[in-house]
Amino acid sequence: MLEVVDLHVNYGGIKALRGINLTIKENQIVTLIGANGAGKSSTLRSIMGLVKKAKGQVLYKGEDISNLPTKDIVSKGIAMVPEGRRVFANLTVEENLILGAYTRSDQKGIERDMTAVYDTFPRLKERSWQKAGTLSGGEQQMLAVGRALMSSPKILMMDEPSLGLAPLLVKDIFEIINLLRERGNTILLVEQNARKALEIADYAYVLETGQLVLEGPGQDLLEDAKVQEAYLGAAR
Amino acid sequence: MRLAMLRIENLTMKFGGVVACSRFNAEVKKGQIVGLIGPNGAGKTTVFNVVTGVYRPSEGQIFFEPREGERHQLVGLSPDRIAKLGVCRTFQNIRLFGQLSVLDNVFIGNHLRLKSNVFSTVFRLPHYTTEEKEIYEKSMYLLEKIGLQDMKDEKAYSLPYGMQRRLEMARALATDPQLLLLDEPAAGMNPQETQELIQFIQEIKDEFNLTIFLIEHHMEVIMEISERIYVLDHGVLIAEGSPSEVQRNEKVIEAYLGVG
Amino acid sequence: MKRKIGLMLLVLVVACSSWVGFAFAQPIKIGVFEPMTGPSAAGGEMTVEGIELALEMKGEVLGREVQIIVVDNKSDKVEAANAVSRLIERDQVVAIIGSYGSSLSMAAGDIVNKAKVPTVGCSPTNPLVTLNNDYYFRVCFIDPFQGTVMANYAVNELGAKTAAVIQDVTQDYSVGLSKYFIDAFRKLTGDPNSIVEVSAYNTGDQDFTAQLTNVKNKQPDVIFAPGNYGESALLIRQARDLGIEVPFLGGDTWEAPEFLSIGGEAVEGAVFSTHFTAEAPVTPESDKFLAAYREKFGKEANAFAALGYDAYMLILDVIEKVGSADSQAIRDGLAQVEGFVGATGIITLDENGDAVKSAVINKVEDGKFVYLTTVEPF
Amino acid sequence: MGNLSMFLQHLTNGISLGSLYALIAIGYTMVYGILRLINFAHGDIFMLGVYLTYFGILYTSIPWWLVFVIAPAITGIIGLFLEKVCYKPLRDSPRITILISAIGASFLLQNLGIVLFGGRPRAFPVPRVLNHVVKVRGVSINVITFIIPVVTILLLVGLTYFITKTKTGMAMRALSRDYETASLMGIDINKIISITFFMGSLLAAVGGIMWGARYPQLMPLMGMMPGLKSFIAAVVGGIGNIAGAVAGGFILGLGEIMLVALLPRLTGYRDAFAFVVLIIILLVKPSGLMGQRETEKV
Amino acid sequence: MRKNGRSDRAALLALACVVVGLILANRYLDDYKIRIINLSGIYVTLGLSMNLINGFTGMFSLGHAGFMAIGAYTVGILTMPVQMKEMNFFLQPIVPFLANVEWGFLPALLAAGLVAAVLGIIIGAPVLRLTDDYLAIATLGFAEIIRVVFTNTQSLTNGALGLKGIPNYTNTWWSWGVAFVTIWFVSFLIRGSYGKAFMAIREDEVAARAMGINLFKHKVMSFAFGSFFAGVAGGLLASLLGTIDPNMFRITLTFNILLIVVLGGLGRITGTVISAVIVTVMMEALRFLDESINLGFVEIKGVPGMRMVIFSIILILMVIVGREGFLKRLKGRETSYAEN
Repeated sequence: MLEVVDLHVNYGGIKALRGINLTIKENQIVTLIGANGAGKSSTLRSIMGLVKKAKGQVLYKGEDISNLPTKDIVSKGIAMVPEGRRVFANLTVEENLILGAYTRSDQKGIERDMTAVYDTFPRLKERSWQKAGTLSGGEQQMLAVGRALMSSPKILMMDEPSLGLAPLLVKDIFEIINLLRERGNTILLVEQNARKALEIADYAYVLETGQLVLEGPGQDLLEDAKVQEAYLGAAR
Repeated sequence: MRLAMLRIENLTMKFGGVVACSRFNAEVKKGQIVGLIGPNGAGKTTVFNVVTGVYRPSEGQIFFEPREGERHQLVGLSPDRIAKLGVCRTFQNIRLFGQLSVLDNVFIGNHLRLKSNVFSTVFRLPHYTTEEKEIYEKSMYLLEKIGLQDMKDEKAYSLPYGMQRRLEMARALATDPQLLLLDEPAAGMNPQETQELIQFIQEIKDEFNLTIFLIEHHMEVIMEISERIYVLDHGVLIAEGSPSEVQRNEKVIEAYLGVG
Repeated sequence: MKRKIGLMLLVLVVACSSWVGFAFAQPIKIGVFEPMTGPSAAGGEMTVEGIELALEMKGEVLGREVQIIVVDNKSDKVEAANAVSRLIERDQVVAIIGSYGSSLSMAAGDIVNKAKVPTVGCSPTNPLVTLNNDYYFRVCFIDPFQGTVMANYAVNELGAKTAAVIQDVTQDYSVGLSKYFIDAFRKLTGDPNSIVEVSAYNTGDQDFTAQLTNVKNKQPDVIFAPGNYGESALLIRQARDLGIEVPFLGGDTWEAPEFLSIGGEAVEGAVFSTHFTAEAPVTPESDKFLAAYREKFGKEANAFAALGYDAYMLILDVIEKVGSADSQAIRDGLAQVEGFVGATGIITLDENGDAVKSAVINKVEDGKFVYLTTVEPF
Repeated sequence: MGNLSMFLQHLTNGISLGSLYALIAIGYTMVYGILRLINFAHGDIFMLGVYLTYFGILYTSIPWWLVFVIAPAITGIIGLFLEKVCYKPLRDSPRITILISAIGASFLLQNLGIVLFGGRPRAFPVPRVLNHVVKVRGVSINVITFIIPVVTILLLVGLTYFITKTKTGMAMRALSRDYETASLMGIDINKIISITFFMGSLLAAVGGIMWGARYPQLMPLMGMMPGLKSFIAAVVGGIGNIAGAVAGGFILGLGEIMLVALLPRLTGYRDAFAFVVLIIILLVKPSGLMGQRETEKV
Repeated sequence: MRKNGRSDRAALLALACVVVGLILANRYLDDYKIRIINLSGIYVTLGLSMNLINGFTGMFSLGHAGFMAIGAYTVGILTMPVQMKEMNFFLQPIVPFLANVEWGFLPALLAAGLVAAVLGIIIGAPVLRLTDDYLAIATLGFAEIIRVVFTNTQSLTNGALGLKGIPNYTNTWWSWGVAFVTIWFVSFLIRGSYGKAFMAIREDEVAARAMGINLFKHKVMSFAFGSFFAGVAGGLLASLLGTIDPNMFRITLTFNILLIVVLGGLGRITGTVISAVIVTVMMEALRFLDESINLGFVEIKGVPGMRMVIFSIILILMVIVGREGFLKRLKGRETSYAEN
C-alpha cells in the first residue's frame, strides 16, 4: 500500500536518513523502532512531505507521491499524528476535530466520524468546548489521534503516541491502535516503547543512525537477542 | 558520610495547570554518579532546568554544597550565577553555538572564570594575553580529550551528531564545574559509541574530580555507571536506590521498563 | 620625487584645461539646490519653476550662455550639504541658488562660505541663514519682519485683543515666526496676557482636535498658526469642524494650491503674509514675470516662483554690473545691491545680506488667494 | 464653552482618533497573529489604499461608494503580492531576517509612492455626505466621526465571526500556532497566508479611506506614523488579539488627546506618548492587555 | 593564534594603504570628494557600531538615530564658540551652565560617546530582555522619544531651530581615524573572550546562560559600546555639517545604517566596512537616477526618489538572496542559519 524506496534526508551537513526502504501492506500495523535521533521521525515527516528528501521515492498504491505538497498527501488518505501531540492549544476540542476533516466536504460523513471519535473517546465529548491547551497529556493524545481520524485516512502514521503518558494510558493507546486496525486502517507506528510496539506489530523495522539494521515480523524481533539488549533494556 | 553536594527538597514545578514535577526529593553526594530515569515527559529535564535556574520552581528548595561549610540555595539564582558556583549542564537537544568554531565553543565555556575586564581584552593588556593563552591551552586540551583537536576551526553545527554531543560536554567541562548535569548524553548513539561514552564519563569524573547527575534512556549506561538511581514518573518519584534495586522494583518495571 | 612630478603634471593639466575652457567661452554655471522630494518638495518645485522661467527669459550674460544645474537635496540636511558641495566641486558653479527650507540652507552655509561661492536664498526666512556668513544672501525678508507684520495686521486691522498661537515645534520656521508674532502682539496690545494659549504639534501630525479644543476654550480673537500648508489646512479644517469661527493667520508657506484644495471651504478667510502676489504687481518686472509665467505654465504665479525668478535675475544683474563671472566678484557685487527691481519688489540687501522689502498680505476668498494689502518695511 | 462640554469634546475627539487607530490595528494584529511577523509595510499599504481611492474617485467615473469597495480589494491584492515577494521566500528564516525584509518593503513602498504620486500632498476628495458637522449641546461632531467607530465595531464583529466560526478562520488560528501540524490537516498553508494578507491589506485600505475622509491630506509618507501607532495599539492590546487591538487603539487615541487636554504644556511631546506607552507595556506586561503569554521551552 | 597574526598584518597593510590613500586624497581631491570620503568614514563607524549590537550580539536594535542625535548635540553644544551660542539661541537663551563652555574636539567627541553610552545603558537596560521584533520596536520608540524631547527642550537644544555654526573639525583624519579605532576596537573585542560571549548570546541565549554568561551584563555592555560609537559618529557628523536639527535623526537614518549592515553581512567586520563605503558612494553615484538624462536625441525625465527605490529593492534582494550578506556570498563561503 505504501512503499518507501531508498529514502535519504539531510539536515544541513547531517545525514539523517541514508537509504531507507519500507513496505507497508494494507491493514497491517508496521512499527519503526530505534533510539532517539535514529531517524524514525524523519522517516514519517519525509513521507508526509514535511521535510525535503535528498533522494528516494514514496509510492502510495503504486503512485509516486514523493513530490506532492503535504495537503495533497493528506487528501489522498494518509494522516499523521505528530510527535508530542501538537494539538491546536488555542482552539477548542471540537474545532480541532473539525480541522482534522479540513480536506473533506461530505458534511454527513464528517458528522458521522465526529460521533465515532466521540464514541471512541468519551472524555473528548465531555470537553468538546474546552480549549485543547487545557486538556491533560493523555486527553491531548486522544485528541491528536481523533483529529487524525477525522480525515478518514487509509493509512495512519503515529509518531510516538505513548510519549509521556502514564502506563495506564499507554495501554489505552495501544488498545486503540489495535481497534483501528480491526476497523480496517493501516498503521505505521513509531515508538520508543519498543516492547509494546513490537507486541502489536505485524511487521517491524529497526533504525539506527539513519539506516535500517533489522526487520521482520514483530514477534520475531521481540525475541531477537540484539533487539532485547539494545531496546528492551537489559532488564531480562 | 560523604558530603551531599546537591540536595533537592520537595521540589514542585507547575506550568499553568500542568504539574511537571511534584514534591520531588533527591540527593547527589560528592563524587557520585547519580542517574535520573523515567519515561519521556516524566519531568526529568524539568528537574535539570530547575536546578540550573532556567525555571524557578513553584515550591521547594535546592541546596548546593561544593565543599564543607559552603552551602548555596540555588532557588532564585539566575542560570549564570549557578554556573559560576560550579554547576554546569548539557542539553537534551544539543545547544551548541552553531555558527561559532569548535574551539570558540569551548573557549566561551571559560568565560565565566575570566579575570580580565573587557577593556584589557580589547587593549590586549599583558595579563589578558597571558590569561588568553592559558584558556587556549586548556581548551585545546579539552578538545584533544574528546578527539576534536583537528576540527577546532570547523563550525560547530557542521559536526556530526555524536561529535556535537561530545563538544557540548567539553564546553561544559571548560566552566570548571563541580557538579555536571548530563541530559541524555548517549541519545542517538550506537552501542559502540555508547560504550566509549561510558568510559569517557568515568574518565572525566576521575580527572576533574566531578560529581555527575545524569538523565539517560540507555539502560546499559545508567546501570553501568550510576551508583544511585532516581526514577520519575509523571513528576513523581516512584523509586530510588542502587541500579539492581531499581531494576527489580515492580513499579519501575510497570511504568518504564515495560511488562509483557 | 615621483609624487612631485605627478603633482606638477596635474597642476599643468588643470591649468591647461581651465585655460582651454575659458577660450571656448564655456557657459556660466549656476547651481540650484532645492528639495525635489521629501516633505518640502512642493516649495522646491515651485521655486525651480521660477528659476527655469528666468533662465528661458535671460539665458545669456556677458556674451556667454548661462547654465543651471538643479540638484535635489531631498529635504535632508546631509544631502543638502552633499548637493552643494557637489555643485561647487564637480560642476564648478560660480554661484548658487537655494534653498527652500531654512535648515537646508543652513546645512549649505558653511560649505559655500568656505569655498567662497556666493549663494542666494529664495525663501529661507530664518535669520540664522545669512548670519555670520559673507557668502549667503537672500531675496526675501526674514521671520522677525514677517511675524511683526502679522501681529500688526491682527491688532490694527482686525482689532484683536487676544490671540492664540499654534506652532509646529519641529519647524524652525514656525517656531521663529510664532516667537516674533507673540512679542509684537504683546507689545502692540500692551497686555502681557494677550496671548491666551500657545499650543504645539509636530510636522506630519494629522489630528489637532485636542489642541484646538483647548484653544477654543480660551476664546481668542485670532489664531496665529504658521506651518506647512498641508498641516495648516487640516488644522483649520478641524478648527471649523469644532466650531472655531475666529480668523486664522499664517505665514508665507501657506501660499500653495494644496492649502486651498486640502483646506476646502474651511480655509476661507485665512490671512497670511507673503512675498509677492500676482494680483498686485509691484514693479514693471512683476508684470513681465507674470505674463511669461502664465504663458509657460498656464497658471498664476506664486511667491516662491517669483522669488526663484528674482534670485536668478539678481545674480545675472550683478554679473553684468561687475562685468565678471568670477565668484568673488559676484559676491562683492551682491554685497552692494541696492534698489534692484525684481518681480517681488525693490530689493536692497542689508549688511547681513537680507533683503529689505515690502511684504504682501493675502486672504483666501472663494477658493483663491486674494490680495489685501502691502506692508512696507519698518 | 463650559468645562463639561470641553471634556465631552475631548472625549469625542479621542474616540474618533482611537477608532481610527483601532481600525488600522485590526489588520496589523491579524497578520501578526497568523504569521508572527511585524508587517512594517502595513502603514504603507494603508497609504497605497488611500491613493488608490483618490485616483479612483478623481480619475474614473466609478461612483465614490463603489470606489470605497474596489480600492481596498485592489490594495488587498497588492498586499498578497507583497507577501509572495518579500516574506514567503523567508518563511523558514530567523525572525530578524524577515523583519529586515519587512523594513525594506516599507521603505520600497514609501519611495515608490514618492516616484509614482510625487512628493506634494494631495487633497482627498471627501464625499459630501461624510463631511458635515453636527452640533450637540456645544460639542461639534463631524459625521465621519460617527461613522468611523461604527465601521470599526462592525469590522470587529465581522472578523471575530469569521475567525471563530468559519473553517478558514479556524485554519488561520491553527496556522498561527503551528504551520507544520496545520499542513498535516491538509490545510494549504500558502493559500491561508495569502488570504490573511489579502484581508489584512484590505483592512488597512479601509482604515486608510476612513483616515483620508477624516484627515484629507495624502502624502507618500503618511502611513508611517499611523502605522507605527496602530502597531503600538496592537501590542498594547495583546498582539494577535482582534478585540485587544481595538481596545489598544482606543486607549492610545484617548490617551493622546487626554495628554493634550490635561497637560497642555506637554503638547509638543504628544508624538512620544505612544512610544512611552509601548515601552511601559512591554516592560510590565509584554503579552499586552488581552494577550496570552507564551513560555519558551528549553 | 598564527591566523590572528596574519590578519593583524593584513590589517596593518590595509591601514597603511588607507593612510597613503588619505594623504593623496587630501592633496588631489576636491572638497566634494573629500566630503564623501568623510561620510564613508563616519558610516563605517556607524555600520560597525550597529553590527556590534545587531550582528554580533543578535539584539535587533533600531535606536541608532537616537544615539547619533545625542552624540551630535553633545559635540555641537560643547564645541560651539560662546558668541555663536548666543546667536543661535535667539529665541530662548541656552541654559546657563552650558552657555560658556567651549571644548576641544577630542574631549567633546569622547563626551559625545560617553553621554550616548550612558543614555544607551539607561534606556537599554530595561528593554534588553525583550526579543527580536519587540526590542526593535522599543528601541525605535526610544529613538523617536529622543527626537521629540530634543525638539521640545529649546533652552538645551534650541529645538527645531537646530544648531548652526558648529566648528568644522571633522576632516578625513578624524573621520577615518575614528573609523579605524572602531574597526580595531570591534575586531579585538570580538576576538577576545567578551566578544565571543556576545556571539554565544546571539547563537543561543539559554546555552550561553548555562555556560555562566550573565546575559544582562553582556547585552548592556554590547549596547553601551554600540551606542558609544554611534554617539561619536553623530558628533563627527555634526562637526562635518556644521549644523544639526532634530529632524535629521529620523527613522530613515537608522534604515540607511541597517542597509549597510545587511549588505555587509550581520556579524562581519570587513563586509561592513566595504559596504559602508560602497553605500555612501553609491548614494551619490546613483544621483543620476533622480536627474534627467540627456541622450542627445531624447531626454529621459529624471524621477526624484528613484534612487531610494533602487536602494530598497537592493535591501530586499540582499535579504532574500544572501541571508548573511551579499559580500560574504561573493567570497563564496556559503552557510545558512536556517538549516541549523
